[in-house]
Amino acid sequence: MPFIPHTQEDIDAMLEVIGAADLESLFDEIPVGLKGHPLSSLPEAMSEQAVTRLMQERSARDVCGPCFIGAGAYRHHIPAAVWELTTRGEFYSAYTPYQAEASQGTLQLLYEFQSMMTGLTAMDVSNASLYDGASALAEAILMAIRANRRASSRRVLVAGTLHPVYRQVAESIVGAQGIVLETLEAPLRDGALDAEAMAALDGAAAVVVQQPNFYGRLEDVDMLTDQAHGAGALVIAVVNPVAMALLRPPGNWGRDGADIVCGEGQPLGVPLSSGGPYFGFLCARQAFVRQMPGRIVGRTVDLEGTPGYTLTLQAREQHIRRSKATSNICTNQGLMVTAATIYMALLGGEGLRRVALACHHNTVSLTEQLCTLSGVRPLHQGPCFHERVLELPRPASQIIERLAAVGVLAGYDLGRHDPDMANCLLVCATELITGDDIARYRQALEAVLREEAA
Amino acid sequence: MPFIPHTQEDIDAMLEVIGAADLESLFDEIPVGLKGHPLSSLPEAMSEQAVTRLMQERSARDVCGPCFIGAGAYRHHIPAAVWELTTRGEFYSAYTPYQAEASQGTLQLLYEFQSMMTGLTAMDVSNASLYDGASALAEAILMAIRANRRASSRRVLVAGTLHPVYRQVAESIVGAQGIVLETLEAPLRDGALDAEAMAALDGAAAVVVQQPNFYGRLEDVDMLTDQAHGAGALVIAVVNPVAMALLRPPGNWGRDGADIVCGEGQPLGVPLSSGGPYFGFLCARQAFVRQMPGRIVGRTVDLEGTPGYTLTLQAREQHIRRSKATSNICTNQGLMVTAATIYMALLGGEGLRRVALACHHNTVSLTEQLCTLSGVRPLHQGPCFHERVLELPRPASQIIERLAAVGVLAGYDLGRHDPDMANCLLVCATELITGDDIARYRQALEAVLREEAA
Amino acid sequence: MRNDPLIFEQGRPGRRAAAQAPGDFPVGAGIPDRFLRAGPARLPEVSELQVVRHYTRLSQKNFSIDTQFYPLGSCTMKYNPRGCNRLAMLPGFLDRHPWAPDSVSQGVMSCLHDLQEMLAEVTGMAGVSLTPMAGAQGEFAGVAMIRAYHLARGDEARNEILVPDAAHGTNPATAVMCGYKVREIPTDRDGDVDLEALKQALGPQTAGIMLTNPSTLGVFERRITEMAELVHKAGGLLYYDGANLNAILGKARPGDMGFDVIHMNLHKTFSTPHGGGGPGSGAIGVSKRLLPHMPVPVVAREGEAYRWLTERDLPQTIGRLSAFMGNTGVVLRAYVYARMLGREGMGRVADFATLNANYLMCRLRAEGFQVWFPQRRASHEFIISLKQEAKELGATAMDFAKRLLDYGYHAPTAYFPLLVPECLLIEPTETETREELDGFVEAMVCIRDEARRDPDYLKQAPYTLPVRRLDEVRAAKELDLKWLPGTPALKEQE
Amino acid sequence: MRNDPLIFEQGRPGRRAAAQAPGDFPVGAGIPDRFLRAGPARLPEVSELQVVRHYTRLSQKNFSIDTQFYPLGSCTMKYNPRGCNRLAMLPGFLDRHPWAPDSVSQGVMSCLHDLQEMLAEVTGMAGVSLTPMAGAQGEFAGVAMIRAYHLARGDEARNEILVPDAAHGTNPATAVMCGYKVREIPTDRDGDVDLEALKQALGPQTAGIMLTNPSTLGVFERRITEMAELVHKAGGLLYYDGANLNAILGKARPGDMGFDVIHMNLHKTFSTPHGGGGPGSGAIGVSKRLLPHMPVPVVAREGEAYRWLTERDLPQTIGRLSAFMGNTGVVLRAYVYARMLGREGMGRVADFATLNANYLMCRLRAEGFQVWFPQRRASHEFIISLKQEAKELGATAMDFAKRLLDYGYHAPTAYFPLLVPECLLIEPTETETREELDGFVEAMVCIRDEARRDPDYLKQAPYTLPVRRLDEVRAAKELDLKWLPGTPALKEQE
Ligand SMILES: Cc1ncc(COP(=O)(O)O)c(C=O)c1O
Ligand SMILES: Cc1ncc(COP(=O)(O)O)c(C=O)c1O
Repeated sequence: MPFIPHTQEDIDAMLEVIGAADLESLFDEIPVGLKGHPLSSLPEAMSEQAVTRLMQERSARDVCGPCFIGAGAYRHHIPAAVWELTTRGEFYSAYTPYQAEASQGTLQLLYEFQSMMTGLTAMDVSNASLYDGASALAEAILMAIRANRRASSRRVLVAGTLHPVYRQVAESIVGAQGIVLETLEAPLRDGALDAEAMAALDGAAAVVVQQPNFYGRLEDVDMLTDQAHGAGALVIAVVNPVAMALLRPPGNWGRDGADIVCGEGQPLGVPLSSGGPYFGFLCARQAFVRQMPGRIVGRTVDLEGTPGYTLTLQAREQHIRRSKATSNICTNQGLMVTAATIYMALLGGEGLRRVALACHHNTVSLTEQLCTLSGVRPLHQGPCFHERVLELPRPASQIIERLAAVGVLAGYDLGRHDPDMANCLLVCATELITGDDIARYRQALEAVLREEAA
Repeated sequence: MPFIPHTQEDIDAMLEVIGAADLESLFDEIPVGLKGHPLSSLPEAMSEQAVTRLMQERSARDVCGPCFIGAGAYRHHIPAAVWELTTRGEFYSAYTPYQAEASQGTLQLLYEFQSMMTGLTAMDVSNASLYDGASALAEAILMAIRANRRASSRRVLVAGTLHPVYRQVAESIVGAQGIVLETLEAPLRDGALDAEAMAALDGAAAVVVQQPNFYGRLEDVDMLTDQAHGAGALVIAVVNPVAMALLRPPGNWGRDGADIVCGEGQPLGVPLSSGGPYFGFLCARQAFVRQMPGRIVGRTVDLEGTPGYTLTLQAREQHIRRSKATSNICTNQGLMVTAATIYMALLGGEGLRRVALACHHNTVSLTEQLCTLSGVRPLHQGPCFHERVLELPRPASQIIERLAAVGVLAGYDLGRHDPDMANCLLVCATELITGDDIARYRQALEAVLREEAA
Repeated sequence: MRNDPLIFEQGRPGRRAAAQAPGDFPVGAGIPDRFLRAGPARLPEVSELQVVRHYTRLSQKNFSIDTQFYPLGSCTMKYNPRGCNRLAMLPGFLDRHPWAPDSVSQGVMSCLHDLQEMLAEVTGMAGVSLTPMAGAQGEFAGVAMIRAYHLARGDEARNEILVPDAAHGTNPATAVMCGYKVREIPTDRDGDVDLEALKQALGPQTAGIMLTNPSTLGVFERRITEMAELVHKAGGLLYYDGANLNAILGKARPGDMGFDVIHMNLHKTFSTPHGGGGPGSGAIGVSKRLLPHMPVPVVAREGEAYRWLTERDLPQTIGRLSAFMGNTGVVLRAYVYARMLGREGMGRVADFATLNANYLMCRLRAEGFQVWFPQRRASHEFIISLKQEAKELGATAMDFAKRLLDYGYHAPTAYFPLLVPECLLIEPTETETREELDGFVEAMVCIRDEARRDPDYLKQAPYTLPVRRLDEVRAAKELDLKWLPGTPALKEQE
Repeated sequence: MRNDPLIFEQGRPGRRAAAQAPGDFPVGAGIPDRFLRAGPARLPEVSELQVVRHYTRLSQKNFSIDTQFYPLGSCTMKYNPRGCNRLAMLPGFLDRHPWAPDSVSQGVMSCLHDLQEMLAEVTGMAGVSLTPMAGAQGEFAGVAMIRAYHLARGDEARNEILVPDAAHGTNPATAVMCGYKVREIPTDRDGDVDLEALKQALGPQTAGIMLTNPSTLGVFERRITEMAELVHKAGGLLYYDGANLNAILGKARPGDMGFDVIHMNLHKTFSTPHGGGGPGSGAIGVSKRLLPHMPVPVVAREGEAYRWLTERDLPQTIGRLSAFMGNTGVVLRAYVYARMLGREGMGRVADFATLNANYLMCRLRAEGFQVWFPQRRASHEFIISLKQEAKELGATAMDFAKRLLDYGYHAPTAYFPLLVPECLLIEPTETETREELDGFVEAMVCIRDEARRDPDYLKQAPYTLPVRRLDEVRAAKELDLKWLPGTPALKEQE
């Protein structure tokens, strides 16, 4: 009986204390008709040894070699210390730190995390995580609607250069509450928003801007922020946290800074792992702290005056406020935050800046190299961070399959979202990509293009 | 500066406290001529990221697929919990528990280990590890010489069925002290010693017997033990600890049991890892405890009467007794013992018995399957544990190479030690080997034999 | 207990864990100055050893399953097998990019597909989607599907979700996020939903009801079939909050009870770790009629190959709830666990979770504690009320909870469900030994004795933890939510 | 502090961690009854959760580098990079059988070969063998080679090894294991070997001398070149005990000083973990004349391929010291570490180990502690003597050591080297911050103040650890070396 410590003697003695004849009689309040389905399609139990073999075989089937895909998830170097510490039982198998005195480890760590995230984004306050970047955007939108008392509308303008899946997720989540997302479209010049795009602002409660944007391009965030504020809209910034070590942080955008900042925390020490678990982060101005969703840790003192940490402002949360809570979130992504906190502590501001620069540098090399092939050219010219759109002579989807077959993960097919972009490939090179990797990519791509041309 | 926390400010301030002008002047007592070799052949520093890539590439080169090699090291299932716990910083990065009060974790664990090893071997006392099985045998021989006050000779008889490398190691280590190892040779019937072999016993201080022996065969340990004792020799048993969960333990051999027991602890939760780190274990009769080499943990009380654990009988050791110590050993294989203790706790007596039985069962299947191939037959007929010698129609060394090329690690070439056995292959199947693995081996062997026949 | 200064306070300008960062590249012409940040981000400046030491030490300040008995009702704090962790972290799984083509992702997809099938079977549902990232998001998905179902049928008047008063806070919060009004249904004396009240609440405005069974009161809703009929007759659907699935796993199936949709907390029933707050996975299962509305993506098997179903395949989907496909790494842990349990093991979970709960309940009752529903069988959890102790000794549930920490036991869930005064909701789980349960009873008895001797003593508990009882009021009033350079260092402790 | 019963005491007959064992096969005809054991082996009978919880809790009772400053002289307790651990445990390395053919083992062999070369360069030796499994086995290999060298030359009269009185205990113990007599050489007032005494001791019976430089007194042997000449002239060889290599890594090379053979403690200088007692690796380096005698196996490079050199290639080898090729996993960790340091990093180790030691020495001296060789530069470690404190306050080195534990510092090495009364040998290593050193000084000062106020207080230290001071005399007198069924359980503690 895996994981069950009971001996027959235990069972007998315990049933006697209970006064029950057998285990089955413990379920005597369940109507007979509801019990006893045979579960015949379930497989037999496996020992750890057997399941280890199974999982090793399955995991070995999946190709992970040089990865030039980004589009919301990024393969970075993760220092060994990060997960050796994160998987320590005391972090790994603890519950939410509701009993503060028995959870000072996690709580202090979360307080440090909040301090790091506000440092990185130049914002006043941070929560202790949401599910992921996309759902964090949905929460940010709901929060903006609550927070912007000046605006009466439930209209939110979303940059057309936002990750399209983020847009979809936000719609799935905020749609039921009558919130309308509209696209900041207008002249999409060179893959980034311009001033004309902002004409549609009037009466919007908030504007969502991504930096760097879905195409890897840097947006003119100062202009966008000031225009949005001028029109009475709050600015929700969706940012890549690694980029923030290099780029101007949202708290410093324009005259007054962004109002709410959210994004995907995965690049901060969290493995790709097929898309999750990652974590969403959310920062805001101090004034909005009571509108924030998710847990927040505060520093306080114990009855001897010793400093300690505890969850605070819990009156925002579902377990206290129930139907009036700022969100229904309960379980969040705590362990990922543990990893991210350790990651940021190891990298520091300077280390993270170097990571960001190395990514940028490698992406420039990559695009330069690939664009020496005939028919391959960058779609946009303006500044990028660590992603760029390449136009190919064939559908990106085909190229991706062909390269995957030789072990190169070529990029993200923009045709998924826009048939006009079927030949467009979004590529990314993080600090892990070497010159050899780029050469291998170029060679494989060249072979595929030549073959197809023939 | 990897791993160096000093900032320039720190350096300046510290040099000032010291009253030194610069770092270099801290080495002013070293004669100038001895300093400043350029180390020009050393490579440049690598970041953890870069060295990760290097090591991943190198480790990926080595074939580890189905492994039928034993001969002293065995691939077993290691529960995930074993190393997730063993690599916890508090075990991993602690020193030898000389400061007992600050080392109760390691010390209690070692006391538990000693309790487990004595349970497994049915002996009175155990130490807390030696380097590996082979060097443990050398220490056991030295110990027997010290312990056997009745015998005046420095002659030790060693079974011809002992692992030949153990014999070599023992010779390297005990040779300088004038101890002579002689072989218990005589009628080596069916791969195991018989009574006639024991004729040479006279005047020997000790006899070394391995169970199961090098060829996987079970020795008639009762007879051997009684005969040795009859001749005034001590019995040193070299045993496989997993086999001990199934086989009669040395403490119960013959009328009085073996006197000293040693062996390789690797099968108890320690990965193959190219041969080390493993650990040697050593158990003995209570009467010989003061002759034991290596650390021993005892239970005692603190000044409030609370039980606690500490290293004890340290007067046997080099740091106290110096040139009169029982051994020069200092650093041992503590972390491996940590793993083994957790492994044994997880398996228990019954679990370990099942592991032993599964190994035996799989080895029987393996030899049956392979012996359906023409020209392949078992060399011995008597009872085996989880290894057996197969006779092949060609040199084993060739077959091993050919099978390795297709990813099957076929076994151990007995021609290494005995040219007469060039066609003999020692095979092993642990509980990890599946029916598919055996079929794959058989198929690959069949193909090689057919090809060579053609 | 030692004080651990914040990691920021351990830094010095210019200190770095130099093995961890790449070389320094110039910014180059690619990024004009105006896009760059003026100074470095305010992050700690520490060495690698300082980081390792700091977080190792911090971790030791936590209670956890791996170190303590954790009888936290509604949370199913059972053993998280280490094998699940290791296998979910195999390199092939860990390094796979979520957008890697299906053709090179069949390994992980086969695991997800297998688990979908296993969960459908064990809950009695027609289909499963693994994407919701926690229970609450599973609830969101479930209620959103209920909404999508009604709307797809043109049934637009249904604007109310019923929720028993004992329900977990996420239930009403979720209903509101899905645009519904919440109506509470009271509990009757025996701990069942008040059926009369339910009947009165049902109507054409009823979109559905959210239940957990056994309920958060620790008892099985005996008239569930009748309730299901009533709700269905009124045109509503039934939502099963699977947080308590551990109680009936392998014994009874929500699908057979008449539920239309269920979320499972894989981080409870399927033993993935809580990680100090998350991540979890709130996989959902649906009956046939909700199949078209499942959140995407879902893995489908076609012949020997697996492929992702998306909006294209499920045009009526409620959509996506995460950028990728949810918490795959958590799901993989649950998959390994499910395979280790196998067919037989599922029912054993419920058997022994229930045995432990009933044993502990009976032992506490025998020691004179007030079991809240003494006439009922406990499910996998049960409630005791310390009303009496609070009144007579001034020792509240909170005081017992805090003092238990000193005895080396994590406190049970306190003051939930809200309708039981001074309650402790106790869930021992199936992986604890009888000796551990006996130790807990002994601690409860000792604490009551302490309260009898000196009621004030408990008020100040805990005594042996890294901090004494914390001032939560001050935390909320004088908000201190982040470290700032120049903030006075923590008071020195010895 | 909580008491943790022995794992045996937590068992119940028949309890098992059932996920971990294979199915039950019959014994079958293969093994006759008389070979089988009568009953099951006496091992714990516990659940998987019990094991995880027990050993997690036990681990928390240890001091370690990952949790505390550990200034243990002669032991080089520096940060053990986690990257080294992870990379040495990559599956390809972990699962490789030691007898796997060279043709499929080139990955690991290339690492070993690289490290052999790097170590030879950094020590100035002609060849390196990685097989010795700890420092003491490296010493054995070294002295055995010295012996083999003399014997190979027919020089059979040399039966004595010289060892300074400050030497580590393994030195004389090793010499004896190699069949030598040991002659001690005294230390002069300044901490150097007494050169006159050395001259007198040298003769045709001298096989060699075992030295460490800097010595275990924490000072550099300044006349090393002269000593080497003297020994060589007498026909002896020089052995370098590399336990202190951290002090000169990348700054000076034993080979250049005239040493013929050296062992390195990779678990010190190359930062592999001590693991609560081991494993280590005592790789040896040799000058040209000892090359033929190196212990086997050794990796050789031939063209692009690596192969093992064995007795066949080195017929004059001293032989094998382990069944396979030593502690490969430890060696791999050292290799990763060496690659991360690189050329520049080697010297930095010595620079900062020396800076920290001298800083700490100067600060303690300024606080009034007696530095034993005040006129000398500290190497990577130094000695203070608490003679004065012992005499005046009754507070011994042992008392200071035990009380330091309460302050969260591991005690320095106490009462070694034997020739300094009431000594503490302090080695801070290069990976500790200045703040940590300052904290240590502060603790020493506080403890001395405590001793002044109440000398008895220290005698009872430690106060805050899992146990108070242990009765070591009783441990040795009333031997209790294993648990037996029926032994009374440990006294209950709260
Ligand atoms: C009864 C009940 N429902 C729902 C939830 C919400 O699940 P999650 O925390 O995974 O969002 C919980 C979790 O605490 C619960 O106990
Ligand atoms: C000076 C000195 N020499 C030799 C040794 C022995 O090394 P090991 O413990 O690795 O056998 C030590 C270790 O403590 C030492 O400090």
